[in-house]
Amino acid sequence: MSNFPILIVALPLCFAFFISLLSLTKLNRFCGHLALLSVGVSFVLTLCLGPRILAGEKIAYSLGNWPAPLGINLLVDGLSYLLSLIFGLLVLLSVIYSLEDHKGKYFSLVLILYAGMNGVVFTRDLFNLYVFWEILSISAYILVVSPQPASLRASLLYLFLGSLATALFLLGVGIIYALAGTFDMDALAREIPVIWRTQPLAILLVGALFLVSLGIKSGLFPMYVWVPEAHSLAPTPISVLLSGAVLKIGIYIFIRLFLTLFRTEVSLEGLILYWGLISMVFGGCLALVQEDLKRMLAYSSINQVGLILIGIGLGTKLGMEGSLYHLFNHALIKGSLFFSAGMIIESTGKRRIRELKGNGIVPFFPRFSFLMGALAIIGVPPLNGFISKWLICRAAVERGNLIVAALILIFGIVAAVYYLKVVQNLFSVAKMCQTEKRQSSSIPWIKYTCLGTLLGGSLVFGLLPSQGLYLIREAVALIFP
Amino acid sequence: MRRQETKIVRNVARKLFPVLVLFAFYLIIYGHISPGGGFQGGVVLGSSLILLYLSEGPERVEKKFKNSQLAILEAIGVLTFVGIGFLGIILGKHFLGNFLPIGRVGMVPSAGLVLLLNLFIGTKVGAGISLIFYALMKFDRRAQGE
Amino acid sequence: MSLKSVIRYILVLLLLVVLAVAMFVGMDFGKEYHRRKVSDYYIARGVKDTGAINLVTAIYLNYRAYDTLGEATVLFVAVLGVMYLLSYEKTRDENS
Amino acid sequence: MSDKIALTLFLIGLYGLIAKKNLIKKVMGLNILTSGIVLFFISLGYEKGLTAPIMEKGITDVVDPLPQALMLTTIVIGVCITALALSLIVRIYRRYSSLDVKILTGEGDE
Repeated sequence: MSNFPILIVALPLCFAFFISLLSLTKLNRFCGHLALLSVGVSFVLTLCLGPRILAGEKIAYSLGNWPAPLGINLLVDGLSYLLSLIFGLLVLLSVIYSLEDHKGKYFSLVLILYAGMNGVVFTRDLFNLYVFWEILSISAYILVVSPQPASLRASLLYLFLGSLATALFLLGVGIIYALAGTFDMDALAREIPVIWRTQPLAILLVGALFLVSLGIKSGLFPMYVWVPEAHSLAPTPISVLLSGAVLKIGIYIFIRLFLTLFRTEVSLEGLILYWGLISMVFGGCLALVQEDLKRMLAYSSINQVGLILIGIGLGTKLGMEGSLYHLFNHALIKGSLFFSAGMIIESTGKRRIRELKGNGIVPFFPRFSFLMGALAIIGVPPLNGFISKWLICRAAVERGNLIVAALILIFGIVAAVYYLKVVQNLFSVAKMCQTEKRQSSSIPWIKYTCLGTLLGGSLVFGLLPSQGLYLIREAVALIFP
Repeated sequence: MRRQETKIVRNVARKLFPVLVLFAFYLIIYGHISPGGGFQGGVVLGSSLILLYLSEGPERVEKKFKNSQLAILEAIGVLTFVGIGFLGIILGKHFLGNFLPIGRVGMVPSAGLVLLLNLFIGTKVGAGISLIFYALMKFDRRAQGE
Repeated sequence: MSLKSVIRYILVLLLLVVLAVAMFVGMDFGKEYHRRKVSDYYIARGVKDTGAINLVTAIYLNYRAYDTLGEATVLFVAVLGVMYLLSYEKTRDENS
Repeated sequence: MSDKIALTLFLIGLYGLIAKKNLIKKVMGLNILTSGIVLFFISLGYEKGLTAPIMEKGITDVVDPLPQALMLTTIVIGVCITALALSLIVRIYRRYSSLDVKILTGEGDE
């Protein structure tokens, strides 16, 4: 049990190396199943940690038996557990979805992506966080490349912006080391208030560097350029991972660094609130004018990430609960939306929203799940998106920030406009096309299970919101003890 | 594109190759008691392969050092690294904990895991860097229409 | 040069000047602020702890070997990625 | 002093990455930026009169070994990113026959 944190990170790595060996031999076609096995084992290990985390325990692990400031330490607490759970679920479903379409090296990369995500959320060492963030980003840059030639330029754009972001982050880490002489987060949490008194400018500079780098990585307003490109041109399972998990890494690091490390310093709440607001407004408005289905979903991601930041920026316990819950819900909903969009594109061969009109050849289930996902993300009551939006709205009203609450509601309606446009096109009656009758469904059933799981999840967490809040209770307790 | 360099270059490179490999292994094995280490030695190892590739042309080098073999070497290097980490857990330490005796400080067989890990990192980095170079180079040649 | 590119250059230069000022002011903390807390321990006890005289190697492969595992993984990913991107089958369609 | 030089290098790299229109030059900018960071870290540990951190007999005053060890990792990451960027650029050049930055924003796609 005490070894679980490192096993969750190292097992997928180990399997990834093994799969790359296997892909050179004749057993190439078993790579996917092996990857599924290892992600499954890792996910089950994560689930096994659940009871202890939910009981309020924190599981620490020191690598190589070196105590805290000397070596690298891992720590699983409520926040990292929540994130790890999301990642495990999404990676598992993505691997299942891509079992039929992809071969050896792809799975190896997905496993390394998974290990990188877990490494980032578990570590307690700033430099180690940088290293694993870089692992995660590099494998994401490669995975964005799909058979479409345009995905190459999307990947390159992502690479330039992403490595600029990590470079800025590393510079910030260097300044912190110069000031404090250590990388350990627990030691830094004690050190930084002391340093703040003598060197406020340096700390401010570090904060600014971190904010810019996290802004790029989580696709906030001025630096969102890579988000629509990479999300729309990547293969479907990778779009799911990018939107559901990789964007969330930026938010996680933000919460971890600014709300548990730098928390005695200048209050960032106003900045975060308005940044989130601008991001939400721009994401929503740009999503309205998109013609490409997946590109619209990507802009909607920017919109939702802005919403999550608003919840954080409100600075109350309720707002934090709402935004962490929305983070979880958004992963589920965007997962199902991207999966169904992928299926729709796969079965019709059309990406433009207008061209989807009256296409009788889209199988029913993807259409239905797209509708459900759209309703959930708009915030229609029995589904989970409603609960988290409601929490954030209530937090805004409690803070007396009525304009923010109103804007959230307005952009709920804007989301309704751009999602229902797609839904309307999808469900419009097929008026012609009886002549070119194609086979209705060539999508294997295994892909439907992914969609079903995510839809079931969003229904369950919508009907039983207390269960979801139970999950994030420990995470919120870290920030507002 | 010319496949091979002139005879002088080829001869010098061929004579230089074993010296470079020797130097690389010196750097790797003495990494814990003198300047050097697995990564530095690995880079020298990789550059020796790159030198050979540049002077001899791809076909002749491919016969000796197949790309797939280098890929296997690389994967095995990093797999062993993780394996040693897991061995630490099995032997009652934590992941990547040192389970070997430290020995007499200053001798070559000392410092527990450091020497072992240096060896694997060295082979891994050497194979990896030469593989990256090979792949780019081969793509370039193909692009120029073979 | 069009107006657009002039504006672009001015913006870039402005950004760089702001960054330069911020960095040179923000990082003017001098040497006395560099407290080598962890490193002092490494220098004092590193040889005894790990048996490696070369402290860089001692840190690289013993105290922080997990970072090195990460680094090895990054190199592995890069090799995998370069082969994934430049493999023959994928690029053949672009020739035609 | 050396950290000021490192920062200048960092800014030059940033300029290259942001303002240059040629993709290869952008990669060069990225490399210079990484070197600036590496130099910055190394300069943190350096003081005049200290020797390399090889603890042979009689040596006590050594420079800070921790940034040096970390920079090995950063150098490898820099190499990997360069390799990936170059291989992407090679394929982009084959596809679009151009290295102009306009490719990145999608001009010239069919």
